[in-house]
Amino acid sequence: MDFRLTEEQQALRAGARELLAGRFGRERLRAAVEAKDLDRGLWAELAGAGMFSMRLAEPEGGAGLGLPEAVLVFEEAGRALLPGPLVATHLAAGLLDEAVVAVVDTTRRPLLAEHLADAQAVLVLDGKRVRRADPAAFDPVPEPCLDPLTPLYRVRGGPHTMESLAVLDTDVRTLRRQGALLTAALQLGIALRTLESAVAHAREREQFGRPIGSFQAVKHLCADMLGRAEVARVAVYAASVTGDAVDTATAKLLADEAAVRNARDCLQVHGGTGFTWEADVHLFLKRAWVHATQYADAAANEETLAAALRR
Amino acid sequence: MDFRLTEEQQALRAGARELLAGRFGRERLRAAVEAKDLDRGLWAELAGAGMFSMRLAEPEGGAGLGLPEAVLVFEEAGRALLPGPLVATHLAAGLLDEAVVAVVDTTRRPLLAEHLADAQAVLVLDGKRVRRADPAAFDPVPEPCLDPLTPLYRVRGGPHTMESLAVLDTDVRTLRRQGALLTAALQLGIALRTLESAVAHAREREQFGRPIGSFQAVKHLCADMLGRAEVARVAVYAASVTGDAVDTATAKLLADEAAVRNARDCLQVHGGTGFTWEADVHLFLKRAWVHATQYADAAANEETLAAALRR
Amino acid sequence: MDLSRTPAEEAFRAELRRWLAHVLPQLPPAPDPGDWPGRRAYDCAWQRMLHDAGYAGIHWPKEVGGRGAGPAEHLIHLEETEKAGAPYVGANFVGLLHAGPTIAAEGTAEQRRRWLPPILRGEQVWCQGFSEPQAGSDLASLRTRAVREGDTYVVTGSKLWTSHAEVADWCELLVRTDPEAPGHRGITWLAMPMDAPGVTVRPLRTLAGSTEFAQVFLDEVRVPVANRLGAENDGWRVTMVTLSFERGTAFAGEVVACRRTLGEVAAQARSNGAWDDPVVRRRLGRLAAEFSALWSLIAWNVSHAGDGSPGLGGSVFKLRYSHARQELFDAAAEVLGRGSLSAAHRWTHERLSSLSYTIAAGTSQIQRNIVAERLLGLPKGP
Amino acid sequence: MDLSRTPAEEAFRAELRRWLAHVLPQLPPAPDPGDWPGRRAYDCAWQRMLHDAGYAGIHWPKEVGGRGAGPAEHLIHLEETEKAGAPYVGANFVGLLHAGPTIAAEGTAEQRRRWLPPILRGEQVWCQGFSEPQAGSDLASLRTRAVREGDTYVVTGSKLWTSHAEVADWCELLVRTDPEAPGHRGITWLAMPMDAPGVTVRPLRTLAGSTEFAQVFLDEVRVPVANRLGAENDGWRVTMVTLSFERGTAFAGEVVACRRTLGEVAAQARSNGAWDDPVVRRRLGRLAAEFSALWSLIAWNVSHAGDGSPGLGGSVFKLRYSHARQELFDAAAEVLGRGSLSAAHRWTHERLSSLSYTIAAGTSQIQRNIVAERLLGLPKGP
Repeated sequence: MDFRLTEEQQALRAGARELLAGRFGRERLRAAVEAKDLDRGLWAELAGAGMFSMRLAEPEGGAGLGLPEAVLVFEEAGRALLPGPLVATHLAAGLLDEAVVAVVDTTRRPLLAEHLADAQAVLVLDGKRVRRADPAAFDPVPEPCLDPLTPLYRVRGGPHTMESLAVLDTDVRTLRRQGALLTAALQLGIALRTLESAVAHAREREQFGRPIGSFQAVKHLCADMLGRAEVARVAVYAASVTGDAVDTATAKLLADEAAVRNARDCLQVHGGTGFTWEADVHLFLKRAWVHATQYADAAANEETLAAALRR
Repeated sequence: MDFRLTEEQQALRAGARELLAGRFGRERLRAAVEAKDLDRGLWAELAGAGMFSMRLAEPEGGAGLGLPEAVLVFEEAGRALLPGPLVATHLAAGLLDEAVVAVVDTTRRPLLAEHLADAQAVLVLDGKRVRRADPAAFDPVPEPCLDPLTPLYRVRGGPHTMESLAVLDTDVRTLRRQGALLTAALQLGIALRTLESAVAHAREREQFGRPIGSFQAVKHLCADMLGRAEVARVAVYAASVTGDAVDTATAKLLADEAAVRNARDCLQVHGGTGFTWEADVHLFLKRAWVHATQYADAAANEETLAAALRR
Repeated sequence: MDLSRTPAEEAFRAELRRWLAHVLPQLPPAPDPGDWPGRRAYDCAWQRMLHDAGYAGIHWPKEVGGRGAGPAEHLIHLEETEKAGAPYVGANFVGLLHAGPTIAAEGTAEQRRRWLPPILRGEQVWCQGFSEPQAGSDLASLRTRAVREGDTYVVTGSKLWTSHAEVADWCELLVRTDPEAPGHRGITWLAMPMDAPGVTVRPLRTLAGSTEFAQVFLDEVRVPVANRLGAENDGWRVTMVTLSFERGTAFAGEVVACRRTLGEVAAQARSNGAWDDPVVRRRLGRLAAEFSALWSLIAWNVSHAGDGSPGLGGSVFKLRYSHARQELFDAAAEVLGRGSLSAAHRWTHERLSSLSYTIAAGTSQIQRNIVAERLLGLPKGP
Repeated sequence: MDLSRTPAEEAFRAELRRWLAHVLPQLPPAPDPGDWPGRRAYDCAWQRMLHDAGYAGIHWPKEVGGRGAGPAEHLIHLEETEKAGAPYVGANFVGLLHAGPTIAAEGTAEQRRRWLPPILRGEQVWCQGFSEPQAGSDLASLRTRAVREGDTYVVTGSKLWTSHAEVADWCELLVRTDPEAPGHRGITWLAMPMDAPGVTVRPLRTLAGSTEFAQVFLDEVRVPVANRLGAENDGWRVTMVTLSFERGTAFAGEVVACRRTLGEVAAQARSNGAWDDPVVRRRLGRLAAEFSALWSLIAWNVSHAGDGSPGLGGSVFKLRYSHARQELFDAAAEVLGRGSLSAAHRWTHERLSSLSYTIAAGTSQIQRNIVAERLLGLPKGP
């Protein structure tokens, strides 16, 4: 047992951070807020760098890496607030050939799906099977999303639509579990980034003649943010190593909470200056809210964990 | 509408406080912790002062006062941490002639009852009726209680025992509601007293060369304690005026929370010095825990409130 | 302790209800949220109707043009207008709830005559120039500077978070008149005409995507000394008289609205199945208790308003209310599930704008300091 | 990131399990909680068994008599002894987890030879004399004073919250040797024999009704200078080396125990019907996540122990763990309903004693300061 990142893992994470800092820095982020459309050039670069295929075996075009490595890359994507159907496209690697893939989860109501118009194919998840569909099959109608970086669609799809779709030869539970874990990794990145942002602001911003970070009220907000982020981090990393369903529920539950509450507290630390559209804080909070509803929400995770107690 | 206390109400509260300060000050409180038995001399004085009969009409030996006045007196009793079956004896006035009356609530499991050995009669509440019983009817077995000032008994009582008891001509829902409200008033007293205790300690105790009350962390604990106490206060007073079931659920819910959390935070403010048996803080916390289970707990109050939403 | 209504109070309520039922259908359609001139016209027309019916400045003293109603009528008015779906105070917020009461309390007879009647009649709109980029929670550190030249102040600086600045006639402005004096001292209250040369208004977009606020730039704006309220360098005290007062009842209508929203959230939960989950039910039940108690707290504060120490209970109210409001819209989001991601749902906009409640007009952290130091007497931090 | 066990680690576990299964049935019955000499004898006998089997000082370096095991074996040891229901470290807590490691890190070769082997063999029991009535969270303000006379310190003062003082042979004592020096400076670490003339121990009853702690009065107690660890006036640094380290793994066994308790609470809920309430179920599910993550955090901290900055993660751990432990016993009380009022239930005693976790060894408020200032680099308060 050695829970530390290996040198290769550290290098992978550093590489992902560097790539994203270069290709998706603050200016690109703000441009994406206005542009709406997926940046296909960037997407191709991410694909080229192995973001989606990394867990496939080398003969299949992948890098033969595991969930722990994927989690480190997705943590960086979360930290950079990278938009697009990252998790769905990653999950589809090896199943579908399309470059941009979205997910429709038919077990949830209202039936809403992210990124449909940008996707070339869709993974359709119900409780039992994974199917594939063309985005048009769902008759998608754009629904304004609270996160300006996540296009959302109201989709129609009764049992009739579903049963005509091609069933893919893969296990839906594994796919859902991995989707939840990678989403938790994105949330971990958000939790860490908003912590850093709050700390930086608290050091710089002066009120009452002192940096606000010297006040206990602000200090203690930041300390609790670190607690949430670190607990989420070890939970996400541990679940990536074990691949276990209960560990994944732990990871998603704690990472969702860390992302939402850290983004919330980051806004509180920023005060009025964080309340404008031009400040980035709100983008992190809104994305964290979106991710918290994906794959498994708090209620589902808590029930999974409860069911595992003294089974 | 004038929500202020009338002069008579202020005088009543001040009188109750004075009586209790004189007859049940700190020394008596600590003596009671060791003595266990009910102080019947004090009980007779309370009865003489009208604590139990105050809401009866004057011809019946009461003072013709209402629930608002009773609530003010019980707030003071809570503040003084006065022991004994205060609420039960008050509810029994006009129904039973005995001087010390306990309650057995048969709707709750495990079936535990407070103060049975000190009581001369028992009000038995189920979902539908109020009955009277002798304490011995329940075959009580002492159960050590976490609150050293609340003797507790495990009681036996199946349907057979119950049905043989005399039914009293009074409405069980009204009795339960008034029991919950008066218990909420006791909790309000605890919430206020623990706030005062925390503030006094925070002003006096020095650490790092300053009173600990000058640190924001301690200040903010105290500010939130005040918020809980004041919100509980208006809720309890409002329910005492309207007598409404939903208002009573509001009062009990908020007063329980204020008492338990304020006692908890009072302990935190006191730090190690509050953790000894000799400090009084723990007595307030333990009593607040006891009251929180009486008549209606948080789950019951929240469900009552939910059911009233857009009925 | 009396929460019942006297026959006179009930008569007041009945008359108000009749009047509302009569006039509300006559209102023009509400303007688009982005149409500032339209909003001003709408809000002022409503204020004029209130005025003509004798409901303007309901709790203001009669000698300054108000109705001089007691706390009971004041609360009934807030409750009934909200329940009837009457327009909000809107563009007249600052005039009616802050600048007006400040002028009533601290103005000369001449100043009261000049500024108060147009506020009550819905003829003049006020905005507030307090916050600055560098002075957020630390309002006393404001830098906008006024230099006296004869009977004029020359004002230069900028103000932030000013609502309705685009359509306001007047701005109640805090400026620094003594740059040497520390903190609260050296600040002066001025009434600045918004059409004075040198005033520039730039809209500010919030995280909710809307432009409720503006930044106001002041470049050598000339304000007559006659527009000063109170003495030079005494503006902090002048302002605080009303700042603490404001926090009592300014949110009463919102609490009524929150209770209505809570009922709607429960109805939504009943219709989409979320109600079957006790976690959801109990959360909504707890919120019902909180808003019910907040309403009682307003009644308590209003009843005690005449006892001196106005609005000290306001900090406690604001702390709890701002948190409860955020909780309400978080609970609404839980009930909506994935539907909470839609920006088209009106609860989403409310959820986002509610985020400002623990920040604006004194963060919750500042409120806790105020409560601890002023109400509980804990020693000031160093 | 590797959480799997190597064959060597699995062999270590299997051997430990075999040994535990063999020796635990041979243990005498556990003594009564109030029987201090009995507890000392029991805990020391267990320590001697660990020692003789090669499990004493599992992660201590070999050169000071430990086994020199790596983090994996260390965790396996904590996990398996807890799971097997082996005795707790008990009376040997301070010796094994604080005084011992401090001596190992800062003592001379002679001091290590003198004090460490008897700790590992369960022959000498240590207690800790740090807290004082006036120095709680502000440990640096301690007043117990030591005046040097030749090769002896003469110590006068009193210490609070000292566990096992009644049966300890040694006390690791912090004293003030320079009354002029401010705060952290001027403090010295001494090993004081508990049978020295002038030492008086008085038991302290906690709110849980038990006497786990004592007050220790020191009246001109003579302690040889040879018993000093590190330099005079350098005791603060000497102590902090281990204080921060302690917070990493000291609670590992407790986390295992909490997870077991959580399972028992769930079983209780299933048997009394509380399990049908999703509010209860989800609360327990959330606690399961928290304790699972805390276990991962220990594994993380242990894996990084060799990287320098020992135990900085310990403050984060302590903050979350102390809160989670209190939550666990609150949830247990909710499951028990009115049954939670019984003092006879063992969860009631645990609930009460868990209240000290957010206070002892640095309140949660102090821990947040440490996290914010030392880990996040926020500026110190004034």
